[in-house]
Amino acid sequence: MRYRKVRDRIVEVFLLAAGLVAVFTTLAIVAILLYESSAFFEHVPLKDFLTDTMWTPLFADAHYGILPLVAGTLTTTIVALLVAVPLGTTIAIYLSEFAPHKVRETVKPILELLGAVPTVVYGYFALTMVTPFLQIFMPDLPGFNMLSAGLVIGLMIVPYVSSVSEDAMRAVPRYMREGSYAMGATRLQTALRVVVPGAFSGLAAAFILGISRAVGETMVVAIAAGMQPNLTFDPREPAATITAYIVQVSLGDLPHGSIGYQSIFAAGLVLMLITLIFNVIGFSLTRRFREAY
Amino acid sequence: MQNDASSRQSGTPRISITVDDTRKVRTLNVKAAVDNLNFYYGQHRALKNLTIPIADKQVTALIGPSGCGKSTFLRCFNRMHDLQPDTRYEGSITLHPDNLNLVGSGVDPIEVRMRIGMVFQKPNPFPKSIFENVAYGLRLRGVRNRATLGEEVEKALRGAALWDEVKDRLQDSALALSGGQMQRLCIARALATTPEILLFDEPTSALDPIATAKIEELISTLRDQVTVLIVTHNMQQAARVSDYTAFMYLGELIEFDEAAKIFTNPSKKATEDYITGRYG
Amino acid sequence: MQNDASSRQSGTPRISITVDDTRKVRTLNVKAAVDNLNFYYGQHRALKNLTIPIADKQVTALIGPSGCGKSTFLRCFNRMHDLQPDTRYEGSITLHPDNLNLVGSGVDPIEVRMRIGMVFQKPNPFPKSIFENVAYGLRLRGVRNRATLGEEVEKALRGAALWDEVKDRLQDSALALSGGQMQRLCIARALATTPEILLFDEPTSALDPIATAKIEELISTLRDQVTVLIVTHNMQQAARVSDYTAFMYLGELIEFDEAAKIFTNPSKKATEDYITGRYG
Amino acid sequence: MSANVAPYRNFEALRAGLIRRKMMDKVFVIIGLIVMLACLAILAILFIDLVRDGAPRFSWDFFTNFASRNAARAGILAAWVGTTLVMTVTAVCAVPVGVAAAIYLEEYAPKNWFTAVIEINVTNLAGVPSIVYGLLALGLFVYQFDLGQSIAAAGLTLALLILPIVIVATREAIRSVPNAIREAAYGLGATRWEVTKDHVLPYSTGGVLTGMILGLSRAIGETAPIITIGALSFIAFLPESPFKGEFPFISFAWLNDPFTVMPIQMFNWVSRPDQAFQSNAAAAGAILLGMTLLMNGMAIWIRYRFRKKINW
Amino acid sequence: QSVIKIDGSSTVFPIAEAVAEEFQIAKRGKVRVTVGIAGTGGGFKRFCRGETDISNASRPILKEEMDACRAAGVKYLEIPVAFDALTVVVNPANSYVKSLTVADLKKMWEPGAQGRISSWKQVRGEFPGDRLMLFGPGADSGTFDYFTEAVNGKAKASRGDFTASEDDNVLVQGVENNKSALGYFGYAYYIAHKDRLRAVPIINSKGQAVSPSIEAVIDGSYEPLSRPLFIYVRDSAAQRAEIQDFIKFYLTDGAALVKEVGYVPLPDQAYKLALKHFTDKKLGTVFGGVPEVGVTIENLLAREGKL
Ligand SMILES: Nc1ncnc2c1ncn2[C@@H]1O[C@H](COP(=O)(O)OP(=O)(O)OP(=O)(O)O)[C@@H](O)[C@H]1O
Ligand SMILES: Nc1ncnc2c1ncn2[C@@H]1O[C@H](COP(=O)(O)OP(=O)(O)OP(=O)(O)O)[C@@H](O)[C@H]1O
Ligand SMILES: [Mg+2]
Ligand SMILES: [Mg+2]
Ligand SMILES: O=P([O-])([O-])[O-]
Repeated sequence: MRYRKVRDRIVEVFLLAAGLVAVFTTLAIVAILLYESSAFFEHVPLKDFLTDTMWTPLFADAHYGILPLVAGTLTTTIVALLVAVPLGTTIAIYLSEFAPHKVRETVKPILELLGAVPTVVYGYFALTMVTPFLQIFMPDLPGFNMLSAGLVIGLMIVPYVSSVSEDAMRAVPRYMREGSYAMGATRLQTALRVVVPGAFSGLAAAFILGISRAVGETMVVAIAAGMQPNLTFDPREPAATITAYIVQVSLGDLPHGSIGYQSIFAAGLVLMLITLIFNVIGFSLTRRFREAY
Repeated sequence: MQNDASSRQSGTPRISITVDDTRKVRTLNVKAAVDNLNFYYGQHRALKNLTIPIADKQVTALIGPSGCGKSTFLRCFNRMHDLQPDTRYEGSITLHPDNLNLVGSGVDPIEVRMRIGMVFQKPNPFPKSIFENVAYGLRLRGVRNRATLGEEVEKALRGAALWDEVKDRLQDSALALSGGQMQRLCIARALATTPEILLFDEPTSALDPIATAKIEELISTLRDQVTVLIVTHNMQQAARVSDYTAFMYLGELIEFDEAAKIFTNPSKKATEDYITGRYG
Repeated sequence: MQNDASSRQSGTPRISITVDDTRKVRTLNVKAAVDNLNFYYGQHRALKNLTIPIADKQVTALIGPSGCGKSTFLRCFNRMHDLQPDTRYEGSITLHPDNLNLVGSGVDPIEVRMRIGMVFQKPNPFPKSIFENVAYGLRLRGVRNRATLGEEVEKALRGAALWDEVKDRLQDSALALSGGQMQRLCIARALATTPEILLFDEPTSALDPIATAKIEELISTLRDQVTVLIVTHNMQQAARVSDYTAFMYLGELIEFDEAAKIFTNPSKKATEDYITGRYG
Repeated sequence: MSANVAPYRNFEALRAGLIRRKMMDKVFVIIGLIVMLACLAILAILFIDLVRDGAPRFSWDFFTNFASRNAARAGILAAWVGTTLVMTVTAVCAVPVGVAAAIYLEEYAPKNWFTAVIEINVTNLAGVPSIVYGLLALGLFVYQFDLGQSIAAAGLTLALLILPIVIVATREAIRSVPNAIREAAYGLGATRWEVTKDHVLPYSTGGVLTGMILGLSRAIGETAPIITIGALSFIAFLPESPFKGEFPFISFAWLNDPFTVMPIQMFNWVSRPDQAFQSNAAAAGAILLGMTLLMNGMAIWIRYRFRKKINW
Repeated sequence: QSVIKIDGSSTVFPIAEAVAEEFQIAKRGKVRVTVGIAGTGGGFKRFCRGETDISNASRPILKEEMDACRAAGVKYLEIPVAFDALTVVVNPANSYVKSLTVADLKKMWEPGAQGRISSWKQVRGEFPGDRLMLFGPGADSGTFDYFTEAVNGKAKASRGDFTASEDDNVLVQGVENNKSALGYFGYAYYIAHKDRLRAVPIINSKGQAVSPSIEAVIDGSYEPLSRPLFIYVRDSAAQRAEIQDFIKFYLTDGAALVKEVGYVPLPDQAYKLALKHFTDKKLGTVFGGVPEVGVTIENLLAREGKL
């Protein structure tokens, strides 16, 4: 009896330690980013970082304005969302409300493969197939551009959006749907008027998940968007994102301790902050609209 | 029971049933005639050859032990089973006066549901305002006019004896109501579209005694406007609210009669055993 | 009812209760004395000042409308609430003869659960073999010897009237059994550890009439070995199986008496209303 | 029905509306199908295109040859061995920690701010961009712990990356074990650990395995964090063998070895001047995609099997 | 098992890789060689920290890198291995650029051009107003250092708003897909894509427009964009037998490989001389650590001879 209780305690301590790994990882990320970027900010005034419109940290005439990278990141993200949100939601509604059980069970995992394709593969897909395809309609489109990178990222996150949205919609209790059907509603009416509003917090969570993926996507933009710090919100332009800058620098060797090395941590810090902002928004949305069935 | 010859024609047919052992015969107006109804969940035959007349503007109660098919039967009336794959109806439920076979394969289930309302076991208001809940059915039918909506919503809420309690907070979320109020809201929601038959599936089993009493009272008053079909596991409730009672067991109809007769002097042994609590 | 002076001492105390209006007093042996028990889910006080004697080797039934706290009360006996955060017991449940306060803060809930078995509403066998299901409690207690396990499993299965049906397929998955058999398996699983009290929470509500009858019969025979506490929503069932019956309402004990008395001649109006189906 | 009732009461009038409403239903079904099929078609095009471009390279030699400047001779031996070893490190680190953390959160954690902190952390980590894990690894594993550009550094990085995936999947699996089963076990006097080890874990193995495979299938295609730690090079040899002829027969020297992995190899080939390497890149991409598909397929199959075996 | 660690220039990478591959085959896998692509600058940074044995470089070592090596106590041997013609390319659809002067290039690439020079017309009045899209190697590369030095007069002085990639194929793709693009990278990358790109003749100091080619490099007329490629061997590593073997292999069998991967091999005598310097342990560089452009093969040989 005693032995069993002691064992229970010991196990608990071990399990707790495992749980704390997540906390330590977060702390380590924050610590590393802050530590290296504080060295960066000793060289670069925060004001320049936030207001300068040029980002050329590795050149002789160095500028350290993060804005072009932020603009690139936001633009590709917006393009991606314009693809992923309508497609993902449509698929989610279709699968959860219209598709026969068998179709849903088969299609959902296959669709999830879209999110499992290695991103390098997607990068070349954007560069060698999507861009030439777009150039048929937009002859002036540069070979590297945020549009095709954004479209492909959007495609890549469709399954995240659709899968989480679908789960949320399916969590709307059956009796809620039955209430609507019993009034003579069609499937579409039930889906749009009862299920979608009922699953709002889950949908918000799905979109936020999509945003964090799009903001953090690296290889696609690195390969297809041009790696060119460019302060523009025009998706037809080439540009660099925060992530693309980080791999670009990493592709060369990072001399530990140089300003170039520190600059990727400063960029990483901004990336983390952007993701965090979206997560906080998502969290408060989900909390505010949490359905109490 | 025997069908009148008239039941095959349009108009409300009248049929006669024997109401007690003395062979006294009583005639009722039929709103819907269930004829040899069978229902299948895949291979499983959940309803077996049911033939029951549903009396117009009367309350008919369905009783029987858990799993006997009461809910299954009720949900045939508004074709709820169509939402589930691999289900099948056989036989007919003829709605009078227009002689529409509710479970006919050519009949559109959505049209059926627009004519036949339903209230569920667990109150299931939509996570919208009280007003929008009641207006929902009308909006589905394309009503946009605010004045019309307002009138109809008020009428329905009055009909469900809820108006006085909620008239000052129509825009509040329906989820903030108490269980009993929610259930009456669901009744109002159904009433707003003036259904011809109203189905209740154990509408009070999730409610407290006071709310239960209110709903029972409401059902009694609804009798004037609409034909009511109610499933309940509470025999006393069935005895209190219903005019006719059907006792089902294992998917079959064991006995159908006036409520007074069923609860005082059932003609089948099984009915008696159930009513006296031998099982269930 | 009045506590005997002896109830504070060790050994099975005896207390007297009035059993009918003629003030005839009857004495019973107390296995567990519930004394001024209060129970809180967070702020919500779900049980209010309950004082009930649980008679040794007798069946005590708890009845009352949905939500009145029957399950909550039952689960105090094996400290199931401890699994949930933010719950609190006040008062005592004294287990005799060793005078152990089951809900005392110093008392280990695991020890309590090793002495008090429970059977749940929905049969919940582990997805393991029939044998392993019954043997699980013994294994927890450190029994490794196959022969001992085999003997004990057989004894428990016999005790639960299941042995004949499963003796040839002890290694099959328990999930392949029928609902009634599963529930008897759960009873066998509890019996295998020879509990002092066996708790049943609506053990037949998910079962068909035949399975129900078997379980009821089983409970009647268990009386010889173990003290039984059973929650049921079926008044007839309570009347059939119990020796003593407690009627609860809104977390309070309204009436406690011999079953025969409660069901024929309750002394409280509320009890009578409930029994005759005025609500619930 | 009399003619003067409001149109929303008049069935003749309502029928017309009903036809329109049902029409919209149909239109939506078609849109939904098109969107879904379009997505699936793109996936198919992607795969077929890679397979077609890589077709000339598919041969046994491709798997057994090292990288080479000669496209026809170049193979993925170092890359797939590297991927296998890195994935091994990842799985060995992430799975026990992830499963333990999930058990803690589901079965043990008291409901307080501290648990909430862990929960929020796990949720947030799932949203942290993979390149940030690369930065963490660069600062911590490569420089602080001095692991260099080794298999250990890469494996640990990817382990942290997939930890949230493993935790979330395991929690879901644990949660799907009905409470009734826990109560049954507790009711017999089991301790928390006994309930977990005898019931919760065995019954959620399917979900745990699924989570592990999905996590690994994510990790196997990750390129950015591995580039960040600086592992992009020509490698034409295998790491030390983990098996030794003499006692103690097992060696961990390979953990410190330089390595390459499939996505890096593909990335490397794509950036070759020689066009012939594009076929190699496509072939490597097809194999990588095939590996991912296979893993996902396996996950689906396991989920299906376990669901069938234990049907609550 | 011994590992030879090589890192550095992406320009030299194809040569290093070819040598490493053949060497490993010749040694039957007894020696393991890794070749990284950190760029010349990145390679030297690692090299001077003692992390690598050999550093590939597409330009001679610079002053600050020499200092870094000295500070860390790293001594090295400099070995020229090939010549490269840094190639300026445009899209084949571009018909108006017949040749470019260094001044034209400077106009496009100098730091002051950032955000200002955005069309071809601004480069030379006679060009059309097409958008000028630029592609070049990243700042960690020797190619970038050499080009900026040769064109803008100062290493690393460049505008920042162009597509910069360590991955030369990205640059090839960029010029291929944009009609009005211009880019520069090593000759080998051009050769591999020569049917989809057009190399622009560069006006040399004698006023001749010369296209990049092996002959033009050998005769010294393709300037200032021809440049020697080097490897640097860490002295302490050079004590190791397998590294000595490797260098010997490099300098005897390397010439054929250099040619095979699209570069200009040095004359035989240059390899012999280099091998002699290696065996004699002649440390240091023959360049002063200052960026230098326009070094021809002859010139190089002369300097090596004096070491
Ligand atoms: N969706 C379904 N699929 C397959 N079988 C079903 C389904 N729903 C119910 N059944 C079966 O049909 C039979 C009748 O069920 P039904 O729900 O109609 O019973 P009920 O009389 O309403 O019971 P209760 O009083 O418990 O609500 C039962 O045997 C049940 O198992
Ligand atoms: N986990 C819980 N947390 C908070 N409140 C609870 C919890 N479980 C039950 N309650 C509340 O405690 C009261 C008693 O519930 P309990 O489940 O004991 O009722 P019951 O008599 O068993 O009802 P039923 O017949 O429906 O099983 C109810 O008001 C219920 O809402
Ligand atoms: Mg039912
Ligand atoms: Mg209960
Ligand atoms: O990679 P580089 O040769 O340009 O240094």
